[in-house]
Amino acid sequence: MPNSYRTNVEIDWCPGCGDFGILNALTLALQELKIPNEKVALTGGIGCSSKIPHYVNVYAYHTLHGRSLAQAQAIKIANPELEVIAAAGDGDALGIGTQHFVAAGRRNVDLTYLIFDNGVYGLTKGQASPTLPYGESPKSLQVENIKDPVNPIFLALASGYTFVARSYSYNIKHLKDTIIRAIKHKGLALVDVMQPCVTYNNINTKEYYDSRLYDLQKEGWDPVAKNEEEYKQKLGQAVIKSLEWGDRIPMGVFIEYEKETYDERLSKLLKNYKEKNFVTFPVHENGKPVNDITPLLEELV
Amino acid sequence: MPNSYRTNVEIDWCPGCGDFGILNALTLALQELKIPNEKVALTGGIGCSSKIPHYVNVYAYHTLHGRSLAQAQAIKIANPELEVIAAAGDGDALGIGTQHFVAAGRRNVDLTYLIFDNGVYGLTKGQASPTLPYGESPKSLQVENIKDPVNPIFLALASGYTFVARSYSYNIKHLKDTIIRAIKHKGLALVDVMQPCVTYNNINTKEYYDSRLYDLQKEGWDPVAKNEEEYKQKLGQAVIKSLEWGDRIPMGVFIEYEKETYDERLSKLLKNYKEKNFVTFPVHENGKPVNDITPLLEELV
Amino acid sequence: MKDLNLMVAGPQGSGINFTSDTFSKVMARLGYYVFSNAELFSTIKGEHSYFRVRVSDELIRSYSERVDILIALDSKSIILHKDEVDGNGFIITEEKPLDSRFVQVEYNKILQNVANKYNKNLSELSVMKNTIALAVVGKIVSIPKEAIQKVISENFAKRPNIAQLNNAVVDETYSITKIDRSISLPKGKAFGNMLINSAEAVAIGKIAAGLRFQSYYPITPASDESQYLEGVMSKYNVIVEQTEDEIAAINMAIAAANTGLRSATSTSGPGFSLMVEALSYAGMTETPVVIFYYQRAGPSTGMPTRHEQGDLKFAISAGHGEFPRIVIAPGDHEEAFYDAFESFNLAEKYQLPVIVMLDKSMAMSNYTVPKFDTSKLKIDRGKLILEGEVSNYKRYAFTEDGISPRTVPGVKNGMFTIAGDEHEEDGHIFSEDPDNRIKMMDKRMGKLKKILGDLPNEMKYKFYGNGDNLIISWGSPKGAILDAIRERPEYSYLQLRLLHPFPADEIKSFNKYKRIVTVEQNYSGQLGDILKENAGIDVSSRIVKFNGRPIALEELIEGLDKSKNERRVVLTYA
Amino acid sequence: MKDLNLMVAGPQGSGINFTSDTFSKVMARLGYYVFSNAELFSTIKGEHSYFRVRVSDELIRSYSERVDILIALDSKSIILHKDEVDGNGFIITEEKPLDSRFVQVEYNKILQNVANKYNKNLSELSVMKNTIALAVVGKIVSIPKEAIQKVISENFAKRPNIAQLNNAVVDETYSITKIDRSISLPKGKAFGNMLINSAEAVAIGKIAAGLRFQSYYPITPASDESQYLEGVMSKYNVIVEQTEDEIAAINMAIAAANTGLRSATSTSGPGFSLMVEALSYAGMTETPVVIFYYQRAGPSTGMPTRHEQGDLKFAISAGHGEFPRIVIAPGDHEEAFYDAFESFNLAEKYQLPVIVMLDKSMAMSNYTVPKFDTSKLKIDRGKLILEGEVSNYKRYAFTEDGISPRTVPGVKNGMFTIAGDEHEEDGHIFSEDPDNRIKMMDKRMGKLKKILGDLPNEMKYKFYGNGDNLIISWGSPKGAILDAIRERPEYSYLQLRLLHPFPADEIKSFNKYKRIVTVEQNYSGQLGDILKENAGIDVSSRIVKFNGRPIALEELIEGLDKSKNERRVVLTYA
Ligand SMILES: Cc1ncc(C[n+]2csc(CCOP(=O)(O)OP(=O)(O)O)c2C)c(N)n1
Ligand SMILES: Cc1ncc(C[n+]2csc(CCOP(=O)(O)OP(=O)(O)O)c2C)c(N)n1
Ligand code: SF4
Ligand code: SF4
Ligand SMILES: [Mg+2]
Ligand SMILES: [Mg+2]
Repeated sequence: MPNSYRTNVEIDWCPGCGDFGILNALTLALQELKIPNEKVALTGGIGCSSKIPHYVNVYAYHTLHGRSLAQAQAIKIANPELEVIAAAGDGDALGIGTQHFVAAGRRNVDLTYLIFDNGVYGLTKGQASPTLPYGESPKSLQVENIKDPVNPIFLALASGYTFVARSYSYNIKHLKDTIIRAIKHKGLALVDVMQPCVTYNNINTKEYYDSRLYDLQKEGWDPVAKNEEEYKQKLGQAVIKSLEWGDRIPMGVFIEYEKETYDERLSKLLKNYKEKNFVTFPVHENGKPVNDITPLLEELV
Repeated sequence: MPNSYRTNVEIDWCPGCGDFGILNALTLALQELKIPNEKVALTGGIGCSSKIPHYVNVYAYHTLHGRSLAQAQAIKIANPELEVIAAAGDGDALGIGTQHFVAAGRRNVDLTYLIFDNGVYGLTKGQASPTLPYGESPKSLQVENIKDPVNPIFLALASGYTFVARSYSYNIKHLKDTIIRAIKHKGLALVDVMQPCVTYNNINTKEYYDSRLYDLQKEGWDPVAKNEEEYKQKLGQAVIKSLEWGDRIPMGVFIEYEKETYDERLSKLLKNYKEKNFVTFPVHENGKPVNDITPLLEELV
Repeated sequence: MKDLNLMVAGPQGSGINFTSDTFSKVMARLGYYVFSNAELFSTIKGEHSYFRVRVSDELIRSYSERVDILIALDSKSIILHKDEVDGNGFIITEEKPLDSRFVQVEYNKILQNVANKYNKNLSELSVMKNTIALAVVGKIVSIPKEAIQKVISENFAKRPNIAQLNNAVVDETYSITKIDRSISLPKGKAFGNMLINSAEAVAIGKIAAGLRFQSYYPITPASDESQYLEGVMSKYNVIVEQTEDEIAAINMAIAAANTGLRSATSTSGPGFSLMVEALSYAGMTETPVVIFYYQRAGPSTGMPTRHEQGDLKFAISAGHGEFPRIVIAPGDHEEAFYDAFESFNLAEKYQLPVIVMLDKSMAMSNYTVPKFDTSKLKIDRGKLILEGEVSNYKRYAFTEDGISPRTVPGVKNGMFTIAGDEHEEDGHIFSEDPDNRIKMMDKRMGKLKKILGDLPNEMKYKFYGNGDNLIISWGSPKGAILDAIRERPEYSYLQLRLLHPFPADEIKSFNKYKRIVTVEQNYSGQLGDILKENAGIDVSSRIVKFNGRPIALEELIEGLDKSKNERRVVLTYA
Repeated sequence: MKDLNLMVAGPQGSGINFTSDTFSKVMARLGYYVFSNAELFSTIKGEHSYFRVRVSDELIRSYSERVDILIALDSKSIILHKDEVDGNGFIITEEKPLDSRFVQVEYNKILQNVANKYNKNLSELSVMKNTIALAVVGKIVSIPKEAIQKVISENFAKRPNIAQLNNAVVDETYSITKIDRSISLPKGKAFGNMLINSAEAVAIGKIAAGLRFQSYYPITPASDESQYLEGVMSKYNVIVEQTEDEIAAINMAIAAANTGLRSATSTSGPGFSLMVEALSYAGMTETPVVIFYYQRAGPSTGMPTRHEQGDLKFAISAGHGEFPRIVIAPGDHEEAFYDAFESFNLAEKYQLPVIVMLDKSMAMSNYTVPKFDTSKLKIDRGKLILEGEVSNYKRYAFTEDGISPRTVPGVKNGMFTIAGDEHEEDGHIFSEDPDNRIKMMDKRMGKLKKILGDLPNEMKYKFYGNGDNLIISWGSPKGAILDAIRERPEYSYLQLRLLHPFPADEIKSFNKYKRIVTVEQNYSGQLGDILKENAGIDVSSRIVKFNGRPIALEELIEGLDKSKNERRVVLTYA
C-alpha cells in the first residue's frame, strides 16, 4: 500500500479556491490506483496551481513558468516505468508554454496533463489568462479583455492529443474518475479542469459553472475511436462539441484513441530501450566507462 | 504606380527551390494590388525561406528564428495603415514560434501569414521540421522521424484564424490568387504553402505534390462563413477536410470569416486609435512633451 | 528630528495594505515625510505579511528597525514581531495584554455599535477591523479623526456607503477607545509632496516621454507599472499589450520601435532571461527599445516578492556576441521618473537598447517626494525620419558620428532592410565581407565611446557628503546610505548611475579615498567586481545583503562600522 | 619542416568539401600532420566558399596565409584568391592561364573519356570535376594514385558504382594530365592519427562518459555533434531528442538529469540565449546538466557559419540571480574530448550546470590528433542514489561539504521536491525565512570555493614555452599560438582552461612576466577584462580578431610584434 499521498505541508491557496478540489481528486485517484509513491512523478509550472507538487507526496518537480509539460515529457522518456502527471495553470499551458503544448501532441508521450483553468493569472494578481472569454473584465483587470480565448479542447484535438477531456474542480467524483481514466489511457491525456479562482475571477465562478456544465457521456457521446478512420471521423464531431460554450458547456471525454506511444516509437531507434531501464542501466563499472568507444575512434583513422 | 517589387539583391536559394515560386507569386500579387512599396511591411524569421524580405522592395524586417509573426503583429498594431505580410519557415512558424502562432489567433490582427512548408529545416541542413510526416526519413536525416506532423490547417482553425488556406509554390497562379485573397481578407490570414526543398526533402517533392494536390474550390467547397453560427458549423467540416493527406491533398481556402479585427478592438481601449496614426501623431513640440502629466501627479498628492 | 515607526502585520489578504496606505496618505497630507515598505509572501492569501510606515518631520529615505506601534491583526503577528517593538511602544491587538505596551482594542464592541446604528449585520463589518486599528493609531499620535476620514472617503469615492461605514467606525473608535499614553510628533512642514513608488514614477515618466507602445507579460514586481499604464492608456494614447510570453513582449516592442513608436517593455529576472536573444538582436539592428528591469530575489523563481539587486553583471553582459547597450540605475523615485523619461532619448539618439535597473524595493515602497518638475523635460528623437520622402537611403549608412538616419514604413523611398545577421550599409546580408564586418562592429561598438563623451556627469554618477571614506553603491540602497551618512559623516557617498558603458575616467578619480566600501543587495558584491575591472578600484570591504529584505538604517550604520575590519559584511536584519 | 597549403574554392554545394576531406584523409593516411578548415556562407548552395588544408611532416595546429595550390572550381575563385597563391604555387583551373602558376586541366576531355569507357552520359559525370582536381593535386605532390582511390572507395562504400567511376576519373587524370613542376614533401612519419573535429570529439567524449540523454534544437555549428550522436544512438543507448525549441531542449535535459540520466544539450549563441532562464533554474535546483556552447560570430544571427569567441563574459554571468556554475574551455580536439568526458563528472559531483565553451573553428576544422587514451577515464557520479531505499531524505540537506545526496524517482522513500523558488532543506518553499535564505545561498555559492580547491591544475590552466613575455588566451587560438611561439620563443603561453570559478590564486602568480598580452577572437578582448577583475592583471596589449575568420599563423606572429607598441591589435586576415 502506498503512503499517504499528501505531504504535511500547509496549503496556501485562498480559502474556497478551486485548486483544492483538484488536489483532492488527484490524491484520491492515486489512492484508488494504488501506485507506489516513488513511482509517481508530478511536475508543476509557476502559478497558484503549480504549487501542487509541494502538496503531493511523490517525486515532485516544481519547474519554471510554462515548462511543466516539457519537463514531464523528458521524465517519462528518461524512465518509462514512472507514472507521470504534469500540472499547469492556464497561463503556463496556453500562454507562455504553448509551443510545448502543441509539440507534445506530436510525441504522444504516455502521461497525464492537468490544466488548472481559471481564466486568470492567479499568482500575479489576476491578469487575463489565455482562456478568459472575449469582452470580459473580471475585477482585477484594468481594461476589458479584447482577445478571444484559446479553446484548450480544440487545440488539443488539433495537436494530436489522444485523450482529451474537460472536468470541474467542484465535481470531485467526475474529476477523480476522469483523472483515473486519463492515467489509464496509454498516450498523452489532457484534462482541462474548470477551476474557479475565487479571488480574481468573479465571472467564471462556481455559480457560473454549476448551472452550465453537462456531462457529455451522460448525453451519449462515445469518445472512443478504435482505428484511424474512426478517429478522424470523431475528431470532426469532437471539434463541434468543443465549440459549445454558453448556456451549456460540455464536460467529460471528447476523444480517446490509442495508438503507438512515444516510448514505443523510441524503441525503434534504440534497440535496448524496451528491455533496459536507462536510469538503472549502469554507465560505469567501478568508474570504468561501460561504453567502448574504440570502434568510433577507429573509423576516424 | 509602385516601383518594382524586387530588390536587386542576388537570390541565394538553391536552383529549383520552391521558394522562388513564393517570391514570384508574392511580388505578382503586390503588383496586381498596386500597393505603394512604402506601405508594405514584410517580416521573415530565420531560415532559407526567411531571407525573402531581402528580395522584396518594401519595408523589410528580417527578424529572429520563430519571431516573424510576433513582430509582424506589432508592426500592424503600431501602424494599421500598413499592409503587413509575415513570412516564415515551417520551423519558424510551427516549431520554435508555435506560441505566437496560437496567440495570434486570439488577436486576429489584419495581416497575411505565409508559411514556407517544406518539411525540413533547410538552412540548418535538412533536419526534420514539425510538418514532416511520421516515419519518413529524407536523405538528410540520421534517423527516421518518429513524431507525428503538426497539421497547420487544423491548428490554425483551432487557434481562431479567420482565413485559412493551403497553396503550392509551383502553381504560381493559384498561389498568387490565394495571396491576393488573403491580403484582401480583413483579419488574420494563413497561407500554408507546400514548398519542395529540392536539396534535402526527397519525399515531398514536386512529383509528390503534382499528382496529389486538388483544388477544394473546384470541388465545390465554399469556405465563406457569414455569421458566427455558420462559422462554427463550417469549422467542423473544414477540420475534416484538413485531415485529408494521402493520395489526395486539398488546397485552396478552408475557411473565410470576417469579424472584428484587432485594431477595431483596440480602438475600444484607445479613444484616439482610429483617427490618429500613432506613428505620425507627435509626442513633442520642439522637444516639449505633448502629454500633460500634471493630473497624474496631482492624484498622488 | 523625531520619527515614528508603524508596523502593520497580519495574514496576506486581510487588508493590511489598506491600513498602511491610508496611514501613509494621512501623514503625508499632514506635512510629514513618509517612507513605507511591504514584506509580502509569494501567495495570494493567508500567509503572514507586514508593512512598515516610517514618518518624520524631517527628510527620511529608509526604514528603521525600531517599531513604535505594531498593529497585530492576528496572534502570529504578536509572536513574530513583539520583540521588535520599542519598550515604550504600543502593540494594538484584540488579545490579552502581556505587558505595558499592549493596547487591547474592543474590535467587536465597536463594530457591533456601528452595526446597530446602521442596521447592519456584524459580519458585514468584520472586514473593517483594519479601520479600527488605524483609528487607534490616529488617537495615539493625536491625529484629528477628520484627516483619516477624508482619505477614507477618497479611497471609497466610488462606494460611498462603504466610506460612510468606515468613517462611522473611526468615530466610534475615537470615542470609546481609551489610550493612557500618546506619541507626540513635531508639526509636519512638508506639504504638497506626492506619495509614490517607482512603478508609478516610471509609468508617469514614460507617459511624459511619449511612450506609445508597451508590451509586457505579467510578473512581480514589474507588472504594477504596466497595470498603471493600462489605467491611463486611453487618455495618453499608449498601446499596452499583454503578450503570450516575454519573448513576444520584447519582439513586439522591437518591431513597434522599428515602425516608429517609442516602445518599451517591463519585466523581472525570469522574463529578462527570456528576452536575452532579442536584446542581442536589438543591439545588432540598432533598435531603440527600452527595457525596465525590476530585480527581485533570484536565482530562478527565487523569492518572487522579495528584494535583491542580483542581476547587475547579467544585465551588462546579457546576450550573445558584442553589441552596445546603455544600463542606468536610478536610486530613488525621482530619479526613476527622470531616468525613465531620458531613457527614450538615449535609445533613440544612439539607436540601441537601454536597460533601466529597478528592483522590488523601489517598486513596492511608497514614500514622499516633491512633485516632478516637468519644465526641463526635453524630448530628442535623434535621427528619426517619420514622414516625407528620402533618396539613396541606407538604413545602416556609415556616418561621421556613427549614427545612421532612421526611416519608418510610410516614408517614401525610405525602404529599409533590418537584419540581425551581419549586414552591409543597406541591411543586406549576403557578402559576409570580412572588412565590412570590422567596419560594422566599429560603427556599433563606437557608440559606447560617444555616449561617454556626450552624457553629463549627473547621468554618470552623483556625489554626496564630505567624509574621507567613500561608499560606492548603485540603485535602491541610496536612501539608507544617505540616511546613514548623516550619522557617520566620515563617509562620502558615490552613487554610480551609468553602469554601462562604464565611466572609467570619472570613477577612477575617486580612487583617492582613505577607505572605499561598496553597499549592495546581492551575494557577491558585484559592483566591487565591476569597479575592479573598469576602474582598478580594489574596495576594502563589500557590505552586502541578500536575505530578500531591504536595508534598514541601523544595520547599515553597524555594517559601516564593521567594514573597517572585515572584507565582507553581511547584513541580516529581517 | 616543410608544409603544403591547399585551398579548394568554389560555389557552395559544388563538392569542395569532398575534395578537401578526401585530400586530408589521404595525407593523414600517408603519415602527415593535417590541419584543415572551412569558410562557408550561411546558405545552402551557390555562394563562394573555400576550404584550406595544410599538410606537414611536423606537428602543425593552425593554417597559413600562404597558398601553395589553389583548386579554383569557378572563375570567381580565381579572382578572389589568386593573389594569395605563392609565386611558385599552382592554380588548378579549367580556364586560360594568366601566369606560370596556372595549370589548365582538361576536365571535359577526362570526363568524356571515362564516360565513353563506361558507356555513360557526360552529364552524369559532371559532378566529378572535384575528383579530377584532387587527382591533379595528387600528381603535383607525387601521391600514389592508389592512396587516393582507396579513400574514395571507402567514402562511397555504399555506392560502389560511384566509387568505380570516380576512381576511373583518377586513373584518367593521372594518365593524361601533364605537370611540369612538382612539390616534394618529406616522408610522413605520423601514422595512426585520427582526422577529427571537436564536434566529433565532444560526441565521442560524451558517449564514453555515459551520456544517456541529449536534447537539441538544430543550429550551426552545434548540431553536427547531435547528428553524430543520432548516428550511433542505438548502439550506445543515447536518447537524442530534437525539440521544439531551445527552451524545451534545456528543460528536457534538466528533467532527464533530475530523473537520473547523464544529460546534456548543445547549442550556439542564439539558442544559449534562450536557455538562460533554465540555466538559472539548474543553478537553483542543483541540477547536473552540461551545456556545450559552440560560439559563432554574433551578435544576434550574426554570421552563423563564421567563427568568433564573443560569448565569454555572457556565459560566465548568464542568468538572473547568483548561482554556481562551471565554465571550461578546451583549446583543441583532444581537450574537447577529455573535457566533454570530465564535464559530466563535475556536473554530478558538484550538482550544478557546467558549460563547455567551443566554437565554430573547433567544430568545423578537421586535423590530425593521436587516438584518445581511454585508459585513465574514470566516471564519478557523486552523491547519486539510483536504487534501493533511503530514510529521512531531504533533497537539499545541509552537509559538511555542501553537497546533498541526490535520489531519483524509483528510490523508495526518496521522494524529493525540486524547486526553483528558494527552498528549505526539504525543497519546500513556503517559509521564505531570511536566515534559511542566507544558509542556502552559502550552500550553493560555497561550491565555487570547493571546486577551486579540488580541481587539479591542468583543469585550470596549461603552460607552454619559456619566454619572458606571456600570452594569455583561452579556447581555440591555442593551435595558432603554439605554432607562433615556435617562431617567437620570447613568448610563453598560458592557456586558461577554467574560466569560472576563476582560479585567481594560480593566475595571479603569472603577473610577473615582462609583458603580458591576450589573444582572443572577439571585439573587446573580454579575457583582458576578466584578468583585470579577478587577478588584477592589466595586460599591455589585447590582440583580437573578429572578422569571422580564425587566426592564421603569420598574422599572429605579426600581431605579437605589433603588440609591443599597441594596446590593441586587430588581426584582419581573411
Ligand atoms: C518567465 C516568467 N514570466 C512570468 C512569471 C510570473 N508569473 C508567475 S505565476 C504567473 C501566471 C500564473 O498564471 P497561471 O499559469 O494561469 O496559474 P494560476 O496562478 O492562475 O494558477 C506568472 C506570469 C514567471 N514566474 N516566469
Ligand atoms: C534561436 C535559434 N535557434 C536555432 C537557429 C538555427 N536555425 C537557423 S534556420 C533554422 C531552421 C530553418 O527551418 P525553417 O524555419 O523550416 O526554414 P527553411 O530553412 O526550411 O526555409 C534554424 C533552426 C537560430 N537561428 N536561432
Ligand atoms: S488567487 Fe485564485 S487561483 Fe490563486 S489561490 Fe487564490 S483563488 Fe486560487
Ligand atoms: S536548402 Fe531547400 S529550402 Fe533551402 S534554398 Fe535549398 S532547396 Fe530551398
Ligand atoms: Mg490561471
Ligand atoms: Mg522549413
